[in-house]
Amino acid sequence: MGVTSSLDASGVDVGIDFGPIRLKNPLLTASGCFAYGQQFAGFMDLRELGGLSTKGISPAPRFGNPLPRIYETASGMLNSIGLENVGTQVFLEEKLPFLDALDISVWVNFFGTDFESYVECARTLGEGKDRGVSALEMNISCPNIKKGGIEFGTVPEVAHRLTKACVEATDVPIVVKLTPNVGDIVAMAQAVHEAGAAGISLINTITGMAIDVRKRRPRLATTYGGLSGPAIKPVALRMVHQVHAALPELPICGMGGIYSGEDALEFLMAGASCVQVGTANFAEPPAALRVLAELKTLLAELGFARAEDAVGSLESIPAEPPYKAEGAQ
Amino acid sequence: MGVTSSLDASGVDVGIDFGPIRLKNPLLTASGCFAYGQQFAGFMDLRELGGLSTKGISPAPRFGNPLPRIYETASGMLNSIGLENVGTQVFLEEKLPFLDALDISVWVNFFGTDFESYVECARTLGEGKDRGVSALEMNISCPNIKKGGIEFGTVPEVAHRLTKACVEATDVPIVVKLTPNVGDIVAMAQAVHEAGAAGISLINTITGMAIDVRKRRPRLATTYGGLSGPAIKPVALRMVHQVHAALPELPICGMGGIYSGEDALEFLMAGASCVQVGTANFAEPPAALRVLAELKTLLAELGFARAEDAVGSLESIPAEPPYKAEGAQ
Amino acid sequence: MHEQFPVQVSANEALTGGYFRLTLDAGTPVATAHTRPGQFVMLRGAWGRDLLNGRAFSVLEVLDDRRFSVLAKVFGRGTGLMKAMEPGDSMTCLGPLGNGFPVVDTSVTSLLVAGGVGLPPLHLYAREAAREGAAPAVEMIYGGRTRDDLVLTDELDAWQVAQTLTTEDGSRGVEGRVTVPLLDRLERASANGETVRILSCGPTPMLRAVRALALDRGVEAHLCLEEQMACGYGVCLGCAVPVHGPRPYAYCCTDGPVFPAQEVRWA
Amino acid sequence: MHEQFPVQVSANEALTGGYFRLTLDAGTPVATAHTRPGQFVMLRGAWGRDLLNGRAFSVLEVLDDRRFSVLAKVFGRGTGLMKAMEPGDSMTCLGPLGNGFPVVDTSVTSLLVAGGVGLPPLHLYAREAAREGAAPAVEMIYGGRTRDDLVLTDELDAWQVAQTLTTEDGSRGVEGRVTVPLLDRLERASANGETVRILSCGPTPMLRAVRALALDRGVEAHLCLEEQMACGYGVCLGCAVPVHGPRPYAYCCTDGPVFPAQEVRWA
Ligand SMILES: Cc1cc2nc3c(=O)[nH]c(=O)nc-3n(C[C@H](O)[C@H](O)[C@H](O)COP(=O)(O)OP(=O)(O)OC[C@H]3O[C@@H](n4cnc5c(N)ncnc54)[C@H](O)[C@@H]3O)c2cc1C
Ligand SMILES: Cc1cc2nc3c(=O)[nH]c(=O)nc-3n(C[C@H](O)[C@H](O)[C@H](O)COP(=O)(O)OP(=O)(O)OC[C@H]3O[C@@H](n4cnc5c(N)ncnc54)[C@H](O)[C@@H]3O)c2cc1C
Ligand SMILES: Cc1cc2nc3c(=O)[nH]c(=O)nc-3n(C[C@H](O)[C@H](O)[C@H](O)COP(=O)(O)O)c2cc1C
Ligand SMILES: Cc1cc2nc3c(=O)[nH]c(=O)nc-3n(C[C@H](O)[C@H](O)[C@H](O)COP(=O)(O)O)c2cc1C
Ligand code: FES
Ligand code: FES
Repeated sequence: MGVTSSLDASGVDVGIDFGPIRLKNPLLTASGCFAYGQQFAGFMDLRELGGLSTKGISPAPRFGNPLPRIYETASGMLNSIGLENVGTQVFLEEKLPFLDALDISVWVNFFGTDFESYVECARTLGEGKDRGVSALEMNISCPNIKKGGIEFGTVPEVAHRLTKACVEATDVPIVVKLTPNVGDIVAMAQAVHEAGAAGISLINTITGMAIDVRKRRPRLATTYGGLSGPAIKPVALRMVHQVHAALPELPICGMGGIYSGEDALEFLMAGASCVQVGTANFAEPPAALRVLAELKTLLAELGFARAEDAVGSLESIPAEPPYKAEGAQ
Repeated sequence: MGVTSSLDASGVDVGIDFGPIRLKNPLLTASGCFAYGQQFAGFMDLRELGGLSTKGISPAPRFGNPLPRIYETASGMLNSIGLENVGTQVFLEEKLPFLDALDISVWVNFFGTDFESYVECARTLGEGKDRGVSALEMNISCPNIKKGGIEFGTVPEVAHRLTKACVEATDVPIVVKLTPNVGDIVAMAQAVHEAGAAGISLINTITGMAIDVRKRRPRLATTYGGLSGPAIKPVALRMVHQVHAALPELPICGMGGIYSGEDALEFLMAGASCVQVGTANFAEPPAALRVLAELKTLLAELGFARAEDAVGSLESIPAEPPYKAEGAQ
Repeated sequence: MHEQFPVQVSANEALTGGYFRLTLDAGTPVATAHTRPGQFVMLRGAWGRDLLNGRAFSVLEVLDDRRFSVLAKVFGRGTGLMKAMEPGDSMTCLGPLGNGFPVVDTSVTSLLVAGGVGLPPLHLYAREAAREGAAPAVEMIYGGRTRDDLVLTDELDAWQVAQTLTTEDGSRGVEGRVTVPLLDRLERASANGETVRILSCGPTPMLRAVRALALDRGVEAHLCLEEQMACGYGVCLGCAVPVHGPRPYAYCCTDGPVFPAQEVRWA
Repeated sequence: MHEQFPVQVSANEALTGGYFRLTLDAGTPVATAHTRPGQFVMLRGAWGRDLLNGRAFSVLEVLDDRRFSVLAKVFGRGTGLMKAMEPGDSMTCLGPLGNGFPVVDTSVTSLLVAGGVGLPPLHLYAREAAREGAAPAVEMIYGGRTRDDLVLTDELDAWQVAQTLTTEDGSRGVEGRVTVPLLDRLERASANGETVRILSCGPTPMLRAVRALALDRGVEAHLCLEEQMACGYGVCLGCAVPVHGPRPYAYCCTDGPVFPAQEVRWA
């Protein structure tokens, strides 16, 4: 079951079952924040990760958006990379073998430009099943592509139909990555759950904007971009908690501003079975392994024998003693 | 037209017409972050403000939520105060006279617990018209009250109906304050616009959550709370820009994380006619006046003769020279 | 007119147990000169926007009309940054805020019950009593986990204020918590027919225990509470304290931070 | 194996014009020892989470196998915090990253055209040339708005590297921008049949002008570009540079920051 045992010095069993997917620990790296993994091999032992999610793959290769593409905001950053990627073919041939050799859970993040290309993409990538692909993470929330897109991630019925078609197109479990740019995240989660998703990833970036007042121009060439980092953590946690409360049997991979083991544990307690580290990788390439080490220490300190025990372990605040308005006017 | 002229040393004319409401400058303070104003009299000359929005008023007085009610997050804070307020009666009798005497634009923020009480509240507060009330800011986005509420702020048809009824109940202009916790902010803006709103306030807080992992408990007694502060600024700006692009004739009062004149100018350029300063007041009671001074300096520096000229003045980033894939494979 | 004014760190003295005393200088006469024991200030450094709001600190010493000090311990990032501050570093200060303890009253014996970072209001109280020649009317009961947690005890000796120290590990003073000598003292008072009152500040579990004791025995007690505060001056309504009375909540910053024990609505 | 390693500030020297030179010490041999001129490091202090990512700085000097320096000017909050750093303060460093300028070549004359914070790569280049005894093969053309914007010029004199200075206000050297002497120099070279190439780093408007000149005259030119960077090592894809060629964008951090002028897709 992998190079690193899920039981280690901390004494905490960090192995996790994410629906049908076995993870040796709950720490993954997030799509678009880890490329295809190779760049990180120089910084860390990738085999210690629970898994990783690749840059989003589409059927054909895509070039990215005009620049500027990124901008830092208070405790966050905006990006509008444009889902640049090598396409399914090059991915399977040139990128997957490296990932396969790592013996960790490889989630291939993917998207299409329309209904058919989503399904085609799922089918093609599903062929990687025996070559190391353990899940397909379907990104139905593409703030940065123009065509189609928006309805897939915001209208429950559309998301249901798309998910169902992709689930039927492949044997590999489909994890649907939802956008937070909706009014009712539970409705979205329920729709894809009922369509056969093995789990969901929550959250993608929140659409945002910044302006350079001196140039009277947006900071990003595409005007809007996706906000990530610590700034969005409270929103991400809330959505994970909402979905877990409504659909306790649906596995959730939580993310959004995770920079420490304590952040990760907040997500587990809210109901996530595993987490992804995204933006944190930029400033600190081996951030995910530091987060994992901190998480283990913290679980041990708090008396959790298994990481699984922490999942959804949140209790509510005890009620105050009743108020009697004796002297009330 | 007020104690302070809209033209001052900076040479910039900062007077603004917000629909039917004349403001001597675009700086207001935000609801729930300025109480009923009195506390600030000791810190600043309130008459220099463009206006203020009161703590949200309901027909009957309300007590707040159990504690803890607030928690600081990265560049933001969560609150779950519970819309505690003195009620319309006490407000009109005890709080309004102080505000009336200031001769600034007083926006009375209000809400109801159901359809009828919204309308009743609008009617009662509208009686303050000759006693200093220049607008009613209708909060249809109450993350912290349990009953009803949610649909008013998230379903365009419901918001339309509610707005229309309140507009008809009073002569005072109604400014509708929208929640960002929706998928399509433009649809919400359009609904209230068509129902006769004089303008909209954007944005209220984003629903969020934080967890104390050592206690295994939420940081707020109500589990969820509203996220405010610099963390949400990119989201607020994006929504202001979206609405202004779609409905250029609808006046927008922008807010969310404004801490400096530069922040305020970003909102104006995105399409807001005026702005509110909320969370910034807590750390620095006269924050709004500092922001105003900075805004004036910046407008002068950038060559704006009138604040109005800055509204919606954003240009887009020039296109890159075309790419020719000469050597492309 | 309230004031928010800039201050400069004029000294930052490390004490035992991780405590530090930060002396701040406004450079010009400021309102802190008239701080009542229990009143607090909201302090903030030039920290960027990830630490949004000020942090509340009880005033420890009023040194003159422009200087005062606070006593703190590292709790999170704000206090961490404060511990690292050096003379000349600047902060902004809002205060003094809130209401202090009842004034010194020589007709009763005031038992000052302090724990941890709850020392400052009672230390200031003891100093005030000593200055007014009322040292005999106050007695300090001050507890910590271990001897290192007890700081600035020499000063009370110098003012001839009686003090009973407690440590949980018995490394200094009475072994146990402050409630041990407090209970003794209340029994002695009741045996003697002596009127005592309790003024207390410290960690919430300690205040709960003190309150229970006081309510049990019908002894007047005033508790200085800590609640999460965003503003410190009555506008955010974040610092609610559950109380009995006409309204279910009072506000720590404006109604308190000192509350009569029987008003507090705790289990 | 890339490295991210802790460094300590060993000196922070204020220069004229608001520039400062920050010397960093890793305490142990690190990869920066082998920095090529034009390569950069990502630096970050213990800044909390409102400044999320590292900031890119070209290496100015490689002092030994564990120490190097950067030259900077206050631009926003990150550089503001750096300016205030004191010896002993710690940062983390990732690097050296990217590709440097082409190696020193004595068969051509390399015109080093620098402006503002674009000095470091060319300063390092000149030093390298001098060390290799190739000082005559490089000539610096270095411009600023006013005389205070020209820093570290003595060092080039010491290495006997020819330098032409320009200021927009004429307060030092030639009045005007770097393109004035550059144009002269290119005409002279063309008249002499001399082979020259341009290596340039500085503000984007300057690089655009230099590129236009070079393309116009068919002179080989290499530009060291600045783009917004989140990671510096090829994973965020934020630092796109529009280029001609098989792909519309190259990446400043991994494909650059030095690019042949004709590849850059600028108007
Ligand atoms: C009236 C009053 C007087 C106080 N006097 C002192 C004193 O003299 N010495 C001292 O060391 N501490 C005192 N405190 C507690 C002190 O305010 C907190 O330790 C401090 O705010 C923690 O900030 P931080 O950034 O280090 O922690 P963080 O955990 O990073 O703070 C996060 C947030 O929680 C708030 N917070 C955290 N703990 C508390 C707490 N116990 N009370 C109120 N807010 C909290 C902070 O203000 C901030 O908004 C007092 C608090 C109050 C309300
Ligand atoms: C390869 C390279 C080498 C550089 N070398 C130097 C150098 O030697 N000396 C020097 O003073 N500066 C150099 N810069 C520019 C330096 O990185 C920016 O000035 C710095 O990032 C500004 O940070 P700040 O926090 O002060 O500004 P802020 O405006 O607060 O930064 C906000 C965000 O914008 C980014 N940013 C802002 N301006 C730039 C810019 N011009 N280029 C890239 N990112 C930017 C920051 O990294 C940050 O993400 C270099 C940039 C690059 C890409
Ligand atoms: C630069 C960048 C690129 C991203 N690209 C993708 C992507 O291709 N597909 C995807 O599903 N999510 C993408 N994301 C979203 C992240 O995977 C993650 O959901 C989000 O950033 C929140 O997590 P964080 O705050 O830890 O970064 C990207 C995020 C960033 C910052
Ligand atoms: C403590 C607190 C209380 C608030 N109470 C109200 C309220 O009563 N009514 C309302 O419409 N908005 C309320 N708001 C929202 C603010 O008015 C504002 O929309 C929001 O905080 C975003 O602006 P900011 O980031 O500048 O604070 C409250 C915000 C805070 C932080
Ligand atoms: S701290 Fe804001 S009301 Fe008390
Ligand atoms: S800075 Fe991240 S890819 Fe270049």
